[in-house]
Amino acid sequence: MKFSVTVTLKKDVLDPQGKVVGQTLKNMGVKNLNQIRQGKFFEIDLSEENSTKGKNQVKEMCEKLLANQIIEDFKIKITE
Amino acid sequence: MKFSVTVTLKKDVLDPQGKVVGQTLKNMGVKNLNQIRQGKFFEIDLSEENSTKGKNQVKEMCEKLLANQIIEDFKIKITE
Amino acid sequence: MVITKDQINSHGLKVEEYKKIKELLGREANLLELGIFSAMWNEHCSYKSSKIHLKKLPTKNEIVIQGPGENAGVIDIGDDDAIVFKIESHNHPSFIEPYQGAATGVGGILRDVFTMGARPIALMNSIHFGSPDIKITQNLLNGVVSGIGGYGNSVGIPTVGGETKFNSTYNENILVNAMAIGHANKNKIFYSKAKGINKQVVYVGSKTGRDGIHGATMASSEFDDKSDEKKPTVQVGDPFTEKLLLEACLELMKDNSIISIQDMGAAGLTSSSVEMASKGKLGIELNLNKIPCRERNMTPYEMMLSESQERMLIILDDEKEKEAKKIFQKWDLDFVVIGKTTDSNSLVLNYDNKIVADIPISALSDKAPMYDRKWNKSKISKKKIKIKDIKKIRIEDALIKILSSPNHSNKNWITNQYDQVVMCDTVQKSGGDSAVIRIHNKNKAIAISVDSSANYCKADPKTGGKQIVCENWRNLISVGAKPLAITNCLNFGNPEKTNVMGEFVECVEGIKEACEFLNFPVVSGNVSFYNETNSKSIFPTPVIGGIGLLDNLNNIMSIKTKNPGNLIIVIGKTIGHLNQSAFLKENFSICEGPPPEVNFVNEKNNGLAVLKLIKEKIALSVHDISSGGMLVSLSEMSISSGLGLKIYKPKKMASALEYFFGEDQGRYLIEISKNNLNRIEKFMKQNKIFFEVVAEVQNDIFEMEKIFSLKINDLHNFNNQWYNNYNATN
Amino acid sequence: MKSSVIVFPGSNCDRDVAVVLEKLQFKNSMIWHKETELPRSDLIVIPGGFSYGDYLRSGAVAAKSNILSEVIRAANKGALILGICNGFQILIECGLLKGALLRNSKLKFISKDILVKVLSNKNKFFNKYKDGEVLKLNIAHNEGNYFTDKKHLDELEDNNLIPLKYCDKKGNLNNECNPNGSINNIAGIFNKDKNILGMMPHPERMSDKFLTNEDGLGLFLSLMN
Ligand SMILES: Nc1ncnc2c1ncn2[C@@H]1O[C@H](COP(=O)(O)OP(=O)(O)O)[C@@H](O)[C@H]1O
Ligand SMILES: [Mg+2]
Repeated sequence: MKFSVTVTLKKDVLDPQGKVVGQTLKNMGVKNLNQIRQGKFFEIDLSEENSTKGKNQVKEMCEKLLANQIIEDFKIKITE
Repeated sequence: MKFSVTVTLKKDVLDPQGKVVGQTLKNMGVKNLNQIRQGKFFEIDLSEENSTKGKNQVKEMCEKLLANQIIEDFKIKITE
Repeated sequence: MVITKDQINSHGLKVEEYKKIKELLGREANLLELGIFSAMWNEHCSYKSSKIHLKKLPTKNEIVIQGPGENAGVIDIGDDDAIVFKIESHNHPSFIEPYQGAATGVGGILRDVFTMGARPIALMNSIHFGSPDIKITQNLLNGVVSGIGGYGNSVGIPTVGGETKFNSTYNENILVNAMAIGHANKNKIFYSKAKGINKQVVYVGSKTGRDGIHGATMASSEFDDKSDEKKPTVQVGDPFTEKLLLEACLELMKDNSIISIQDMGAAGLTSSSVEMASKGKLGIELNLNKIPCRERNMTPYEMMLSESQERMLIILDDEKEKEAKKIFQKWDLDFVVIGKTTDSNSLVLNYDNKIVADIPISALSDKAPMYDRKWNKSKISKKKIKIKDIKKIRIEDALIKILSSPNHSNKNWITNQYDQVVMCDTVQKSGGDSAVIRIHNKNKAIAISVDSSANYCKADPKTGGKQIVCENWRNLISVGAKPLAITNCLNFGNPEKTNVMGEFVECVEGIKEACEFLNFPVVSGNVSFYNETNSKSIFPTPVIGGIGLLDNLNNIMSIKTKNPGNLIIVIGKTIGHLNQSAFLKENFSICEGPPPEVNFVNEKNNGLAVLKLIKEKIALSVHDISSGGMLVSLSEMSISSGLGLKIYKPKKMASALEYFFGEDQGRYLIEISKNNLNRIEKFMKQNKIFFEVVAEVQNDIFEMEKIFSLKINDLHNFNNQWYNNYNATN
Repeated sequence: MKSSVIVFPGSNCDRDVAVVLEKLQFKNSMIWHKETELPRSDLIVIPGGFSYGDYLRSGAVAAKSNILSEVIRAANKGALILGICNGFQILIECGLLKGALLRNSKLKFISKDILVKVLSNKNKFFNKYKDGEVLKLNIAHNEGNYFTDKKHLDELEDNNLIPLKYCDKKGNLNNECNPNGSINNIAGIFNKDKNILGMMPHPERMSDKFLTNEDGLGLFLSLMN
């Protein structure tokens, strides 16, 4: 079973990458950009047929390693 | 209109980060992990009501800045 | 199966070359074998166009332990200490993917150095970009600089200097040359020569993926059906694994289990195994099923030609496997016995219990083609530019223009992205004439400088070749080091063109003459041909990386002026050669005529005199005069210390521009205290060296009596703006 | 004084710290991350470098290693813990210190000499310095942009838990002298009990007069007090 995980900085945490990328895009002429925030993306392939079990396992991975919950939120999706 | 973009390394391109993260997860006891690959994620908020136009604009951002097409692929989704 | 002409071409081989392959094999080659031949016979591995000329370079003297031919050169710096160093190009990959190209270039050169048993202690680089005005330059600059830093910083080796140049000749073909310097015990150097039959061949490091597989795979028919999937990919560097590999190798090298060791560089497994066997006059047999692969279903062709990074091949002595394996496991690295040495004198590859390739080693090495390519003597323009032929310009305006030009601007923007001090032995960072790195735990140090002068080499390849060696020698002397030996990276266009080949031959001749005269041997190097786009070749760009020795660190010298009231003298005669100067180029866009002449006798005399003055503590600061001439060098001294200068008006004001901006060779600026002037006069007379007093150190103001006056702060700003402004505008 | 320097795969300032400790006659041991036991140490140093390549988030993977649980145990017993650069990042990731170290605001690796002001010398780490003393130290990092929430920031400020801030020559704190965007110019922080210090600048790089200065040496000397 395959999962995709996105990890993003919490709203009130400064996002230096997004800020610089946003500024660069504006300099490149993108005038209608309101905001861009950058995060991480993971594709995870597990040997697990049960989607609830799999999702719980991925959740645990996020909590323990993939995301730093003090500053980051994560979202999990089943892709395959 | 809001978009989400995922940028991932092309298949066959070495993903040193994914490698280390995968190994760490295994060391932490995740036995059924087949693969994990790490990529980037962007949330983009544009002042644009037309979805085709918006998507094209985001595509251009990806091509010009957000993704390095020599080693990366990208996917765009409309989220709001 | 018969190899087609298309397959031959797509492997970069000529039809005649394939004929020779058939003769050597006594049969048709299969596709895997063709791939192996193409990898070994290409210019990069075989040096087929350059070999006969490189042979002319002086490569030996009393301090050379290992000259060209091994992974890196080795020199003796006394007390059992050896310095291992080499420079290498990664031009093409860096143009395609600047970050990864530059990063893997650094990784590759580091492996060349630590395979020989040396702990890397410093990194240097020479990077050449196209005109800053074209769009891609900024992107390339950013990518290359962060790639170099990203790799070196992470491995924990200080990047301590280099050079950065812009010239439209590199618009579509940038140069990225990386140099690594290591320290070893001179009795514990490791070589790539295999010894003994039936010894285990061990693969260590990262897994093999489809990285950078020869572009030829695309075109060769076998892959046509799945060509999308088999696209050759860019190599991605993993500095973390490199660090582990470095530590693991050095740990294994503490005992005597390694017979020979070779990194997998260009042409990966193929060239490493062939080189080890060929040097040992042995055969080698590999079982490809044992190769640690990153992807499923990799073919023997892919395994043999993959350029995945951070891998090594080791030939182990008997019964050492267990201990060795333990070390690599400790560092979480693959360690697999993949074959053995044999007495067959052939490279034999097994896959799925079948022999899939069987090639005599000599066919891949000694019998590879070698060419004495046709070449033309370069035409050297005699045209002299006279100062009266150009528009009037004020001295200070000309100076400011040069100081704030991309090529002469301060490089802090770059060097602030490199960790220059990790390992805590960096005595002098970049910004001076050479970097100085202490030998750990000792009171001695090495000096390192990297130099090139493409404009000079284009105008007159032979003189240019001489000049860079001399400039490098000067840069080493200026920090108080005795120049010992060099490495070189020869970046040229297409050698099949007679004028390019001519530039190459003449540059090499110039380098040779200078090295011979200065007893400054070449101990390693690299040739990069085919630097051209749309059949336009780059200017000939040989890059010299030199090493000098400070046997007593207390004699270290810098360009920083010390005290108001001191005098600045110039050693060496100033004639005022303006052709090919930064003055004409930056102010008038003129790039014509011959480069300044090089006089070996003066060069050597002047240099040795400077060294003596440094040792005797008479010289208080030293800076050689190079691109930009005397006034630019004077300002660099001032900017570096924050102290001003009162510069004396030249005797003949009519030729002030020539005097201050001429690029005559063999000159140094030296700060002395006034009361030593008599002593200096005597010393110079005895040694038949020309010198004159040109300035006096003072506070705050950089001025020439009655001509101009600038605040040091302003001078500093002129010199420090360009990079920030350039990179602020995305 | 007994010290231990923890070595992770990818650490690269381990030797640099050890050299200084040994120069000052600490009885130092290098501890490989796979070890499950830590020798009794008065001081534990987590050195700079790129543990695990800095992949995922710097310090995140190292924070999961065997030895870290031992470090945490020792910390709770009051041992002095010094995390420099990557070591600071690791202390944050394992929870011994609070907050986060984000990418530098200009997204570039920064390596240069900077100035920091000593804001609190009544503790084990800075007692050899004068209050308000300005030190020249070296930084070299990609992620040194310290961030924390308002509540914690107040706590840090109110309890003298910020011993080091980036400053200018005169000791002023402003944006221009903040190299990486750190909130309130923070260059280093303590835990509540001030036995754990995390700092981005490298004191070990400024402990040899011949190379630069000895502005960093005072920290190691303080620890001996
Ligand atoms: N790419 C680079 N990396 C590191 N240091 C650099 C780089 N480019 C230039 N420098 C440093 O800037 C200084 C000036 O360079 P350059 O003008 O080429 O010196 P020189 O004329 O003495 O050879 C040198 O100290 C050099 O080490
Ligand atoms: Mg110089």
